[in-house]
Amino acid sequence: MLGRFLALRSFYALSLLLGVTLLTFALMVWFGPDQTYELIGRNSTPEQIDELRAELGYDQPFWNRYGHWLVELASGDLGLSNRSGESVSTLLRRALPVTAALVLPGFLLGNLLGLAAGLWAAWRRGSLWDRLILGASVTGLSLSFLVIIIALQLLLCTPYGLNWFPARGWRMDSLGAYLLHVTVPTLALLLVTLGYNTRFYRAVAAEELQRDHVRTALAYGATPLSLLSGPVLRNCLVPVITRVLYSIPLVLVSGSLLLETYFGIPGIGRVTFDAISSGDQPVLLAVVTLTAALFVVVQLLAEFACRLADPRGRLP
Amino acid sequence: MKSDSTLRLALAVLLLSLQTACKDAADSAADLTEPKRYVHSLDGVPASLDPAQAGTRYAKFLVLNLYDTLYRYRYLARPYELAPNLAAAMPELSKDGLTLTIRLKRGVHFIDDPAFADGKGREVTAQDVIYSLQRHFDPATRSQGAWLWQGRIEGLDAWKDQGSNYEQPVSGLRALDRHTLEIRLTQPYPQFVHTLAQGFAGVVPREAVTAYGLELGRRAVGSGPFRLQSIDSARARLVRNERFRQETFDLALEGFDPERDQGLGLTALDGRSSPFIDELEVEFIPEDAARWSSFYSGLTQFTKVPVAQFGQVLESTAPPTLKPELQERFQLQAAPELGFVYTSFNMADPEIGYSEDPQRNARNRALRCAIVKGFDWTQRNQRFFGGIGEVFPGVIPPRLPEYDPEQDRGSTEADPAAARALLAAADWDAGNLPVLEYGFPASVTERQLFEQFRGFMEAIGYPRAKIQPLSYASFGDYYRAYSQGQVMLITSAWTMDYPDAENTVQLFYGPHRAPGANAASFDDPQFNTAFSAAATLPPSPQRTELYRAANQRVIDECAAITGLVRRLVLLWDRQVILQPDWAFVGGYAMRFVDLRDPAGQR
Amino acid sequence: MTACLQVRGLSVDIKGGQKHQPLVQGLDFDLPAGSLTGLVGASGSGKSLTALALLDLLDPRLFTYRADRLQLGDTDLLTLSARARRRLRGQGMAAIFQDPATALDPVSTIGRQLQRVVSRQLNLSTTDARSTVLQALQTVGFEDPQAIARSWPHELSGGMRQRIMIAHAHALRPRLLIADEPTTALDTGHKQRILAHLQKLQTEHGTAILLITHDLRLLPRLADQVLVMRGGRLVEQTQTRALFQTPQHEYSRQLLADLPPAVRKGPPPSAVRKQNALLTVEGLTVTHRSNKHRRITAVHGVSFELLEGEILGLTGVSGAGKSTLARTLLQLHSPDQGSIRLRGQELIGANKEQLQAARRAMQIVFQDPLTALSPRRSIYQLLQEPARHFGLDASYEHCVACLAAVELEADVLQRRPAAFSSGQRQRIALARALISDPALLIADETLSALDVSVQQRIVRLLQRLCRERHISLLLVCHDLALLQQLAHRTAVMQAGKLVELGPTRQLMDQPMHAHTRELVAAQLALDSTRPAALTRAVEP
Amino acid sequence: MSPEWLRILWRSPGGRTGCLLIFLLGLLASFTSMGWLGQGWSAGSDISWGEVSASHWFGTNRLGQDIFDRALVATATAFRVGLLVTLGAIAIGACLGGLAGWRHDRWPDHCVMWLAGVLDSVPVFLLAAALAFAFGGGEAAMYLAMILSFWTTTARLVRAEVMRLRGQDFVLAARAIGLPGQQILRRHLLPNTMHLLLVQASLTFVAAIKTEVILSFLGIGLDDGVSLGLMLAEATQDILAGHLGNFLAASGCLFLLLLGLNLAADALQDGVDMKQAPS
Repeated sequence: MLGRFLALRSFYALSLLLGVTLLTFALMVWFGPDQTYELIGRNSTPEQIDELRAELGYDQPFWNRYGHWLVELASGDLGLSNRSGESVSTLLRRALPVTAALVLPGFLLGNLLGLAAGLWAAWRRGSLWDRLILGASVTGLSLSFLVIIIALQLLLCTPYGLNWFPARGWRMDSLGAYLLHVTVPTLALLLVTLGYNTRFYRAVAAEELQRDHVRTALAYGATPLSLLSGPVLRNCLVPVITRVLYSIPLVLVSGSLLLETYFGIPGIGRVTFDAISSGDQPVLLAVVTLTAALFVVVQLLAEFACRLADPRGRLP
Repeated sequence: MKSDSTLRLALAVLLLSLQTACKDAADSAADLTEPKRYVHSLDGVPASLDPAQAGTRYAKFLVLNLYDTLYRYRYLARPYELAPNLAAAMPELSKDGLTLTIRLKRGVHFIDDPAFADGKGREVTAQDVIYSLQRHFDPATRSQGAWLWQGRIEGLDAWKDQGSNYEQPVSGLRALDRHTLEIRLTQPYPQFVHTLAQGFAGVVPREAVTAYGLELGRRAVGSGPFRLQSIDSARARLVRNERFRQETFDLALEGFDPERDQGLGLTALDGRSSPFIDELEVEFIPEDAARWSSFYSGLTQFTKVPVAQFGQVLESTAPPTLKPELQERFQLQAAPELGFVYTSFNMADPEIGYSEDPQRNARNRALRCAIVKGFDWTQRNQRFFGGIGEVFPGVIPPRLPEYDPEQDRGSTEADPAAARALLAAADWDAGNLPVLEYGFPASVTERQLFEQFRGFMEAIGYPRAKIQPLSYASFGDYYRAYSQGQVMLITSAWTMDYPDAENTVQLFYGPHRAPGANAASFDDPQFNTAFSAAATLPPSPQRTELYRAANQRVIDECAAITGLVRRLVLLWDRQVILQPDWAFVGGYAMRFVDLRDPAGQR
Repeated sequence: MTACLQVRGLSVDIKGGQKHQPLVQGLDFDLPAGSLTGLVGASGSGKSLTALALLDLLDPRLFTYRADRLQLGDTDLLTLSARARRRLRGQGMAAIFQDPATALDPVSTIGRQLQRVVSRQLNLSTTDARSTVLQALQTVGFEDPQAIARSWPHELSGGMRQRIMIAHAHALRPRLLIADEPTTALDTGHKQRILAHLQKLQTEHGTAILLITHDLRLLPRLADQVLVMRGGRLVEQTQTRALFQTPQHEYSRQLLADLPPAVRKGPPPSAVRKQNALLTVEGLTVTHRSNKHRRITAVHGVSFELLEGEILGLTGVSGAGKSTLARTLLQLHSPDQGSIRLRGQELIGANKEQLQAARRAMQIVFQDPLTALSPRRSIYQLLQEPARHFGLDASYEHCVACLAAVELEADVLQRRPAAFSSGQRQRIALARALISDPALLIADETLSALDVSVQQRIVRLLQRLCRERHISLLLVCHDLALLQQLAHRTAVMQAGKLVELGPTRQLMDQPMHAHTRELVAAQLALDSTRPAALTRAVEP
Repeated sequence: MSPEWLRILWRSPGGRTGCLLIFLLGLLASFTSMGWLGQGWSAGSDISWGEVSASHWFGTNRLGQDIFDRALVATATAFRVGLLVTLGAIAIGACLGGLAGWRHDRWPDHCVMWLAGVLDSVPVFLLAAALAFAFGGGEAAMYLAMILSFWTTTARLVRAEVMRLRGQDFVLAARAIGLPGQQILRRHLLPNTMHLLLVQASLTFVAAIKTEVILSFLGIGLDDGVSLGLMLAEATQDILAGHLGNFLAASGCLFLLLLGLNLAADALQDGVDMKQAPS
């Protein structure tokens, strides 16, 4: 039974990976920008252009290129960046920790605070607290990430405002430097995710609080704290885990794009965006495959975690 | 409540750590004394550090500090003067101007790198220079600089056609001995020595290319004044190359001008041996706001001031002077860029360029001239270049000896009435005017430039709907589109590779038509004759005449709306001893940077 | 007897609602210690609101309540803080709710949740709490309490879960237990056990119990006194015996009159004249895919005949395969084996036209009035749909006529299902079934979810329709009393097999199969204490 | 839209505020689209970075264009983007989600869920960027990217809802009379997901506007004209020059619009919850 399940799962994962790579390969490589004109020098002749295109492999038919890339991928070789010549795996190894360190505090805080506020608001549904929390989260939801970033940078990082933090850049050589650089992005991330998280967790908790078993627990004298931290939280775990896990690939790749662009942080989002805009295909394909793989892993993890969290779904 | 206390704890931790962070930052600022570190900022990111790909000024900036070139520009001399760098002296030129003999300095070593057999950097030899030039002609290098030497060096192009086999000698590139190099040209090329001062001409050891291949883009194995410590898309860290040759800095020889360079502290450098700093950190900050605030709060010591900021920084624009409250901390230089911005017409497009039908051809010329007449350079200068740019007619910008101050400036002065009259005379009206497609890479400023242009055209009676934007997602896309002749109005900027008129006039030379640098595909027999005659001549009054004649053809045929030389406002910290230059010595200047007071008070 | 709970002037109202009259209005009653009080009334009469108000568990966003006096023993509940009220819950008063499926925390084991409550309430150490829990589980009849404590709620049946709820009460021994419809969702057999455990609680610990139910049949044997509610008011409050013998209020009399007659006492429904078989089912076997990998045989080799004009009952405990069988007849499930013939026409493997004709002749009415009608469409659209589909008369007049047949007015046509009560919805569903003038009507637990009074009205409607329109009826129903009232013959299913089929009366009198005997016995137990006055003849 | 939804919206103060905000901004936007308002958005004037004045309520930008007019046009653009993307995403999501739910665990379901999985694996910004480059930039690519990214959520929700409804008696009743699947889907199932679709539509609207802002800022959004994202991108320059007019106008409009939509979405969601709560 378990074997069959695993076989099905891995078949699905594989098909998903194939789908994602095919989609992105078609979009970003076949139709995407070609780097010829980024790489070609001044006063180039048509022959030189053809030569460079051949060197970049642009003259090959689609399936050849896709197949070739798949074979390389399968052998674990991500290739070299067309743009800088750096090996893609080195590039990713350098960029991923930066992004992780960049988004982790905001991500954790956003989820924890959101969960706390959401639970509290759901428990006091209809009260002033609830309305305040909801009002704040709707306000947060209505702020564009871009506006938040611009405003925060203006307020905290420039001579026009408090000028407490560096306007850009990234250092992780000491805890102090790290905190100095991560604070404003974290604040921005918090502001933009807290509203969503609070609302989501509140909705989940509110639904849970309406269930009969909560009423039963109350009828046997449960206190709010024991209820919220006990059965309610545990029953909310499935949506919470799912949400947290599923947002990881997005937060890692695209959630950080704007932050990294605006704060000049050499993370994965920036790397990806640069790769897209310059048509640096080896990097692009690696990132997308990585994202897809992350998604597949996350899906599996989410499934297992949910099965653990909820006995009803456990494997037979 | 549980979460409540958690929250409080988290807040406390955060505040506490912030405090330490601020203290740390203060500490690190105080630590600036040793080692001596200078933090530069660039407004773009270099893609690759391989000299063969040093196409952008950002890449060039780093390459010139990491690799040696045979020649360089003197630090302070204006107009620019070439000086020997890796070469021991200026080249010996044969009488026919075709053979150059160059002697290399002895005892110059590459930095230590695992690419070398024993990990020790070996001596730089003439063979290395030959190899470095050859590899531009190897397709595997993906060189962006090959055009500098294309068709110029005897046998080099043939070498490429025969498969770029390094074992096969090139007749025009010979090592006479370990330290002597002979280069034979196919025809006189007066600008040739300039090409050897380019980033492209950085000398690369073959071992490094063999070991790293394309990855050389993220490593640097050179013999320049600095070694690369790390690089990513946000910053590069360079440290002093301890083995860099000891040469005495001669202030007078470098072109010191006591009046101009007064107060920069340059005199303190005289007689010392460069590089003067231990660490060179280069921050890549394309975002204007961030670059400015980083500079203002002291995180970087140099910045190019964004145009939008001019009002906040400059007390007056003619001449540009710094606001008094900034003068204490900063030094200002408002340097004209070598190069210019212009908009050319796609002459290959029968709607606006050359037409088979002579009548239409004439009407198209009138249309182009009307557009040129309608273009308000003054407003463009005011709004987008801070009002300090220099508008000039044609393609020979000021400060080149060939520039003619007496030239008629009519082509740069807006006259909507005259433009309307031109249109009417050529039978153009709102109904039969062609749709203009104006291309630009998507960015706010480019879009605003387009909107301004559309405004100018509306003022001469062009219907708004007939001026269409063609926005491209990236510069590469835009480049491809206009190189393939898909854009009618091509707005671009030309940055000169070397300070010689040949480099700008060639922009309209017929054989250079798209996809070459002549994006307008201007193909005028008179122009072509004049240019090809001038190209092989050394600077002389005769050459000047030819270039001026060619320039006039571009203006007469209204092939382009031109031009404006941007003036960059550069600021640097008063603690830094520096005479910056954006155009050519930008990279070379770093070896002469010093900090004013080694004890350090900041 | 001292009063365990005194209630005076209890009213519940929608928050901020002045327009309507209160949902519960001026309730006065006492619950004597150690007694069991029945609270009856139709759905919507305010029974549950009253219970929640007593527990202080009404949703404060939606409802407010007030009372002149609310006293538990010596404690005046009205003066207590919310926190003190909360502390009182558990040992002071506790509650059991209707749906055992959701009343337990799905992600904790039974042992853990019970232990959590017990250790908190009784301040016991883990080991003590554990033994208390095991003991309580044993008290409610679990033979292996250790195993039960280790199991998860979803692994247990509805009846077991309800017993666990009672185990809570056994462990805490509250002074007052409010049981809100604790048996409604259960089979007849389970009902008995739950009631027995409630009684045990009452006798062993002297707990006062307020048993809320809409089924009067539960009360005679159990309750000491009965409160009858209607429209938020208490219309009668009296000793049980008095209620059943001499109901004072007109509404109480109505409730009593609408009870289905007790088993065995009524004469048999008139036999069908020997007629042709309308529907012949032979060797029908249906398997379900419960999930990707497991198949469950829901119906196993069932054969029977349904005669023209006959009302055939189909009964069994839940999960016996009744509904699957009924749905398979309509080709909603595809059978693995067997044959279904309608008037001699084989349906399995029939072509499209034949199936279409068969579907026209066979119509089904489902159990749940809440989901029986597509909520976004008007009644008119809903009635027209089958008519149009079968190419029949979809005119306004025809729809009105069908509505008239189920005793509804034409003005319902423009409204949507949400505007109607459960009974009305079942009528509309019936009207929709009648529109194609079927020969066979399948009623899949159509009566089960209805209040007694409504139930009786639908029963009479069905009888009339069958008689007047010569419709055969397959009545799926777990309530033997109703079957006895309606069905000519009854079939009993157990675990997918048809174990017995015979004239209803005979089946009740002399059940042949052991399972039938069990079912009849459980029903009898429910009816056994019914006062003689209530046994009346059923008109066929 | 049936008045029932308006009633639900109107019932809560938040919903009312949201409605009013959307209505007002929508009115301004439609007046702008009709050509009655905001016509000075592109005409330059002589005053670069002009101050607030009677003729320029929010001042002018670098080109001397009136910021107030530009904000109006940008708001109209936001509505256009929001509407187009919402319609597309919701329609596709409803159809495919309905199909997948109805044919649950059969191949249409597998196909749809696979497609959704694939599209979800590519973050919207990257997809938009990729499409923008593939199509040579422009608005169509932006719409397509957003629709491709946003339909999946709706589809998953509709699928779950259809699966839930599929087991309900009224669907069985429809099947019992032999109604073909697509008719059941169209007449009985999809109409019952309307509440979901409506809430989802308002959320998609919000997401579309927010995404447009970021895409336009990154330079892979709008072709011609003006949008809130473009204004914000201009604003980063303006702020340097010490002019906040563009930033305040654009972020203000954006905030009000998003606030209105979010409030409406909230009110709708609450209304739906109330309706679904057991009576």
